[in-house]
Amino acid sequence: MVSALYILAVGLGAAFLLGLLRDEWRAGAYGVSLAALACMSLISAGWVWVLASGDGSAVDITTAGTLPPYAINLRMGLAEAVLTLSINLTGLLSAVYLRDTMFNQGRRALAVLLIFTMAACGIVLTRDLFNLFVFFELVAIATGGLVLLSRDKRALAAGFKYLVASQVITILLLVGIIFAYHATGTLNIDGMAEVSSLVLKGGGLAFFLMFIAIVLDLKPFPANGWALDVYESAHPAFSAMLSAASGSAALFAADKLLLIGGSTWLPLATGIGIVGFVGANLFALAQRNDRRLLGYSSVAQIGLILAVIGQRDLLGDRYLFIAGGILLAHAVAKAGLYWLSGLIEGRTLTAWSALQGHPILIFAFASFIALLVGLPPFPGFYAKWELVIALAGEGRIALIGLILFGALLEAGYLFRWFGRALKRERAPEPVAVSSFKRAVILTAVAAGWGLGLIWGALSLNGNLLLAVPLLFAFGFLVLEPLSVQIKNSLAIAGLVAWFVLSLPSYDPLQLIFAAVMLIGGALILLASYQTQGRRIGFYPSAMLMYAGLAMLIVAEDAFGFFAAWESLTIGSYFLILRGQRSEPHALSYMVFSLAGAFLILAGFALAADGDPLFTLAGLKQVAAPLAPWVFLLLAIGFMTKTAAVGLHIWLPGAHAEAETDVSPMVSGILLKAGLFGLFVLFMAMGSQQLYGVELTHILLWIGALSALIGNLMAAFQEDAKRLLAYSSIGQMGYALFGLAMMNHLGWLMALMFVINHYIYKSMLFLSVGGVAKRTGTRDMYRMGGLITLMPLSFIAVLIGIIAMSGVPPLSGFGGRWIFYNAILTTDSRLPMILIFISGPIAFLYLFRLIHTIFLGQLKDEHRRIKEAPFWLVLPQMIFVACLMAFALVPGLALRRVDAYISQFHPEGALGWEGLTITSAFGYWSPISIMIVVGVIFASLFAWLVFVNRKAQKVKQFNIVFAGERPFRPETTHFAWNFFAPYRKALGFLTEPLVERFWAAIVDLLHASADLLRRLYTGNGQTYAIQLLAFVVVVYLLRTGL
Amino acid sequence: MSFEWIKIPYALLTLFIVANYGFLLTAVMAKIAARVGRRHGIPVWQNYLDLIKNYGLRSSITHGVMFYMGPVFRLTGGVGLLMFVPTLYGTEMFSNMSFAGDLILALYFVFFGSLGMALGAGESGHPYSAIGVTRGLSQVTAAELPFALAVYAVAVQYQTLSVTEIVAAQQGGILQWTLFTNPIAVAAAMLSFLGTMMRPPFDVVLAPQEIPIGPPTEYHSSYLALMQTNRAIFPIAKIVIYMNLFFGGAASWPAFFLKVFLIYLVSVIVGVVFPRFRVEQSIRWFLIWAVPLGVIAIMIA
Amino acid sequence: MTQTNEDLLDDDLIEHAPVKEELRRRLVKGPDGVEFEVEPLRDYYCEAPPTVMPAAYSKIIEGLFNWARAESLWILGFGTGCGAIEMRPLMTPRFDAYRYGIQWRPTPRQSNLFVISGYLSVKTLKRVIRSYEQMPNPKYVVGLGSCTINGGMYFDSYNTITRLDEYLPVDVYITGCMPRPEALLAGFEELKRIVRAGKGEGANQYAERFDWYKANQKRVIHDWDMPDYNW
Amino acid sequence: MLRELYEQLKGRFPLGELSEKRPDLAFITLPREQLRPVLLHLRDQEGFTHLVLLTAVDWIEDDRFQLTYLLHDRQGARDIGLRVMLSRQAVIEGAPMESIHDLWPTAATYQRELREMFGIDFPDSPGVNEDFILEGWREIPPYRRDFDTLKYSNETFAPRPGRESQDPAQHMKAQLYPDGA
Repeated sequence: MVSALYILAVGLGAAFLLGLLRDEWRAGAYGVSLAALACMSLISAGWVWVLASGDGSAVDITTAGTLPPYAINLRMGLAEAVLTLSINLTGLLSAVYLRDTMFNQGRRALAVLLIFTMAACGIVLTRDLFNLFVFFELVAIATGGLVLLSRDKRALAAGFKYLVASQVITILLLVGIIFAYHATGTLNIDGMAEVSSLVLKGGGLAFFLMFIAIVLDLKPFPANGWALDVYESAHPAFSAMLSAASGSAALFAADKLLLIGGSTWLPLATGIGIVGFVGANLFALAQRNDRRLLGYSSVAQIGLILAVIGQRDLLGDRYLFIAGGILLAHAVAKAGLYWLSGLIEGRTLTAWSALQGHPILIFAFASFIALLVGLPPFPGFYAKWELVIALAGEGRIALIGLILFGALLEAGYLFRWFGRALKRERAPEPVAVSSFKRAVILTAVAAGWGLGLIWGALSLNGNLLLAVPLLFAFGFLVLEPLSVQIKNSLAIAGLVAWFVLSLPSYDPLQLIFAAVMLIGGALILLASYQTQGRRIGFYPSAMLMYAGLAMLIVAEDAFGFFAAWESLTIGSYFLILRGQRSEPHALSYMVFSLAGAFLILAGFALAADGDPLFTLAGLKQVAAPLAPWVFLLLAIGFMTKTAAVGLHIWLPGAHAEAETDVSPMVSGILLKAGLFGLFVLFMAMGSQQLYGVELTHILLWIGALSALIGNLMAAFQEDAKRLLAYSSIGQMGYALFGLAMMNHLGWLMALMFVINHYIYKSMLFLSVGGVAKRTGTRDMYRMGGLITLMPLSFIAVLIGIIAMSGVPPLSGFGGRWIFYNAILTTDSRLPMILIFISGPIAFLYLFRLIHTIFLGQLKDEHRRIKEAPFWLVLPQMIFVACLMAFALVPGLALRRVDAYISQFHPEGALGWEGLTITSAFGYWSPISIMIVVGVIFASLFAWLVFVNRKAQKVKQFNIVFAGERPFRPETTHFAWNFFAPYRKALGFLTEPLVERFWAAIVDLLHASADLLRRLYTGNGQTYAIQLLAFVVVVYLLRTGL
Repeated sequence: MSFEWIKIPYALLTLFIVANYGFLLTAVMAKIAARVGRRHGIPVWQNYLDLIKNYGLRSSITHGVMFYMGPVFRLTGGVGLLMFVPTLYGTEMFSNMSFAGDLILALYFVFFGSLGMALGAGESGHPYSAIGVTRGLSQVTAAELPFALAVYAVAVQYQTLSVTEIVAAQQGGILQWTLFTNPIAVAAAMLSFLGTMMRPPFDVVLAPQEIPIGPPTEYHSSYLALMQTNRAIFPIAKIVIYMNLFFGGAASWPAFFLKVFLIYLVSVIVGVVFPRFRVEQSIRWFLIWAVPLGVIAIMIA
Repeated sequence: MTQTNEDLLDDDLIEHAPVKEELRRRLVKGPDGVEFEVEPLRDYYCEAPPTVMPAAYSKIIEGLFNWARAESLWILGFGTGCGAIEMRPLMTPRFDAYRYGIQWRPTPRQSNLFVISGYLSVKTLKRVIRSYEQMPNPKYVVGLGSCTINGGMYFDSYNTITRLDEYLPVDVYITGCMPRPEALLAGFEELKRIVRAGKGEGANQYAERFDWYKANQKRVIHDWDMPDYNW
Repeated sequence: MLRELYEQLKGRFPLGELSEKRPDLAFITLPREQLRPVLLHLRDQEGFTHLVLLTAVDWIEDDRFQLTYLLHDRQGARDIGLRVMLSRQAVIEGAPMESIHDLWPTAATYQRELREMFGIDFPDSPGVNEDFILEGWREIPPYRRDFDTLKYSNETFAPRPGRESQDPAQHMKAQLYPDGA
């Protein structure tokens, strides 16, 4: 194996060689530099290969032929190898990326770049303190030089400020090293670690100075204004190096240094790190400049890793896995994003909308953001899982809270940025065309996914990228060039096949959910045949969601469950974002969902007690003081998905603005994931008490309130899809209520709602979507009288609303019947009243839906409208058939589940004898009802048609109008503000209190970020003072502790 | 309980008796209301005349398929409701199709007719129809609530949802009636009853002065005849539920006629004394006066 | 019988009453961007002419129907002139018309009796005709007061018709200015006799002589802005 | 009382004669160009806040249309009418009259009526050209005295033969005292 020393030697040598070359010989100089960087990368790669495959072990390289402490020694272990590889690759790729700039600047700039890379590797490799100092100096000087490469005029000032700051840092470091050397007589890190008590003597001022110097080099929040200016103004390729390479190197230095400090200094590292993580993320919320935002994000990420380093003692042998996962994800993503920003002309966040129409770059953007946020299947996800579990195992709850809060903030601004880039009006400046730069970016993407694969393999929990459903979903990324028809067929086939394959392993409950989610999903996908072209981005997102759902149902351990949960969240986010005006709604969906997911993570972590392989069955064993909290966290997490009242504000917009065939997916199917979660939770943990309050009782109230508010809000909507969306909140409220009753029939009712809501809501969303497609509006008052033009859509809506209203003989009645029987055995009667109130309110919005769209007056411009496209109507008709079938023989679906639920609630099972279903209280015979009603209806209808056979068919204005005639259809169609008297009576209940609450929180965060970031004045002297103040404050805190 | 073919003629017989009783009863009620105003009022056979007249009209128009369906839904709602509840207690002959479902079925089937009617009225395209429907639906959300609560209270009281069993539990003397065993629930239910009978003060849905008679504005001739028939049957079917739940049911036709008459009379008496509420007023009225009664009823049940 | 020339009538219309803005043909653009023409009179109104509706096939049934029709007179609640004030007492205890099977309906669809209560201005006539046409066959018209018979005190008005039966088939006239409620009741009793005898065929008469009636109507109503028959 | 007002007004505006009908009702004739200032003054200074009516009289013999603006003072419980004379010939030829709908919005309705019934045009008045009472009227405005309503009625409305018109006083005398006492 080539000695690691050659990494430094090659870099240094090439830099010297460059000095010998002639100025004009630019290609040559560039070639030499690239070769050198490639050579350095190859050496690192070789070491990674050797060390990772287990063929070799960490090697110490002694210079000057003597052992330390008499000479400087370098070490090449796995961590060093990986880090140097990452640094060298960043250097190499940046050099490729910088090709044009380098050609202009010539060999000197190249030399500085080489020195920078070499020095960063040196920081990683060296085990000698003074040597470390030297490499730091080199990095600082090289940085100062490289900053000047930018065309930005502010770069000069930024470079100067940087030099001022780094001088302060190096002085601190040097003084610290001198003190330490004085105390221990050695400069070797390992040597010093052995005698660490000597360094730490007397308040450990020596160590403090060294440590704080390294920490300052990490650009800790809030003493980092100088660094942010550099990030903002430097050339993006260099910012990439600064963030990825020098950040990684300095972190490793901090890690090494903490060997000396020992465990007493770890909390300080954690403290500084976590403050940086949360603070920088908070500040980033208010940023409008993309590079500065990335700078804040870098600071935050490095802070997080520093915090992880501070937790090194409890992470044990998973330390490298966790810290490395976060670090590498950060490095790749940040470098990639900086490179990407180089392609974009404008510096605002919305300027990234130039990416529209470049699906590959958007994919890169999405991948980087997912890498940063730590979503599956990227390394950060695995790392975060194990980190949080480990922290919870030690009871470090506050730290978990801060980490998750910071991560949520980070996800918030990153996804806001992504949403803007995708949905705002496309920026006029085109994306720079440079195949070099694109190749570099794609390399980073590949590296990110590669890391995902590797971390999956290293993970204790199994590799997500090898899970068949996810693989299938990601496979669609490759299939993107194909036409919609082919991809759609493949997707449907995939869903059905997976269902059939997994069929034997499902228990009845899983079967119901699987049927709704997979077969139901395939059914809805039929509607997607009506789209033309390639529909880029739809299938990977949709299939990612379905993959998540498929994995969720069968998940047995908490990790699998959580990974599936996050997958379906991401997939559905991308799906929702596809809608025309869905940007803010997709964002709020994402933020709520991630917050929910983090609560779930925290809940699992609490329950797992440090075991990353925790199974769902293990929830049963969680003991008393912890159990209610676990229950609470998980329940709230799941309720973000079912959009229980209070957590519902994302739903109406997200569902309404989504595309025609996406709305049924996210409404009919996605909401059920939350219900499934609650089912799993309740089955495992039963009912829990917190401070003497029965938690399921609170859920009862929440369910009932959701039912009431959802229905009430639905009645006042003018937008048809919003109406349906609010109705979903109500329906999920019913289901939640049923579940929280914690009795046999309550659960059965919840399941009934799962099936029913899927069928009728999907059907209604499709028909309303078809109508909206044809009429070009979703405002119901603009429609009217479409019954003769769109009869099939009308039938679907008619059947749908009869079913949803719960009026016999259709299937909605079954739900109500079970509900009544269920509440007869419960003691919680007050919330039940709310459910009673919300029942008839459903009639309000249902009638409004069908009346204002299909009945009433047809408008001028709609006179030539055609029926919705075949592929939209087909699934609707299938749904109609399903609904009728389910109405007639609910037993087909429910009987086995009924028996299954008996495991948990033996009391109260239904009797399924013959045609009649019996409970302890009453009975119900769906077929008889259908026949009786059908016979009466048919005979009366026949009679009426017979006596009225000669009726004159008249047109829409042939109505009695008090002797007048209607003026225009618009003024004759009664539709706007349909329930005005009702609003007068009960409108006060629809005040958007919840929305105001969340808006106030968001405003508060933004306002504080906006206020505090004035700290960064842009003045170099202020920055230097802040730096010193930071040192003093940390010192005081440290000694005070 | 199961189906036998003989039930069909029995059911038709019930229907025949109830329809005729309904025609006469509504006329008698109109007469009573007229007598309060010192008028003679309509002849008791007037409903038959009107019905025949409406069938006898020669021309009619149609606004479309749903326009046909509306009255059919309406009458199906009335007839179905009658069929799903046993009319007389203790007779196989007049237990109708109650094998198909219990009290909950009846409770929800009440809405079948009005919703279908609303659809038919909607297709006529008349704005007043839609306005009437919005008023009706708005009012129903508050008016049905006390009844639902009372039903729950009664079901808990008797631990069953089967109408027959509830009636059976009330046998053995007038003091066994729910009216006396659970007076608060009955009070709540009776207030709700006022709200659903389309009589003053809760008849703004039809509001002849403001919007010509609301949903049925466009209906005429045989459509109207069907709705008139329902107007005779439906209140009785609804009263049968009240009678069975709260007033001990009826074991014979004379008892049935008497009890139905008296219960019906309650809404008429109230109706002739009070003027009309606006929709939001009646919603508030129900929420303030009737719902709390219902809440008390279920809390002590 | 009908002297009016159809063509001439149309010319009159075009010359003197420009079609109202909302009834003019208009180009609209559908949501799919395709423009097309909307012809309100054709697209929004049924243009079918009224037809003569035969009596029931069987004489006994028609007899039953006529009896029911006579005993169930539903008056359209449309007071055209000052005579409407004389209708109100009929609802009061003193006269109580309900006991004769008479009641008021707010919609023409459900009424079969139109009481033209007093003078009828041209403007009201237009509304009266529309409402009359919307009532189902068979339907009856009672002219109330002298004004409907020969114009009464408005015989020389520029704006009040002098003779109702020029425009609508009238079954019964009740004289007086104003006739008292008792006279009205007597008139209704007379109408009942006519209906019971099967002679209340005003609607069919209207359909038969539709052109004549329409020509008369249009002679005084210059801006008839509907299809000829208002279903 | 109103005479005082008249004298007072006369000091400010050139007015025509005053005609007192009752202590609390009087009419002032005034030139057309004084109408608006006087109305404004009466409305804002004298408390005549209510426009009772605006009507016209056709003095065909004098070839004049008389416009009467009747104002009411609620506090003082008094009415005052302003008369403006227009040249009939000029009006028929289309001479416009100033609208006062900006002083009293209700005036627009009166002006619409006058436009329809007399043919007096108020071009600024909102909706003045829309049909008010007559629909599709083709003749000269019916309230003009040169319009013969009987003739029009006989030609248009198919009078029923056999109708007799009598002078009510003579008729009732003959009815009540058939012997001519």
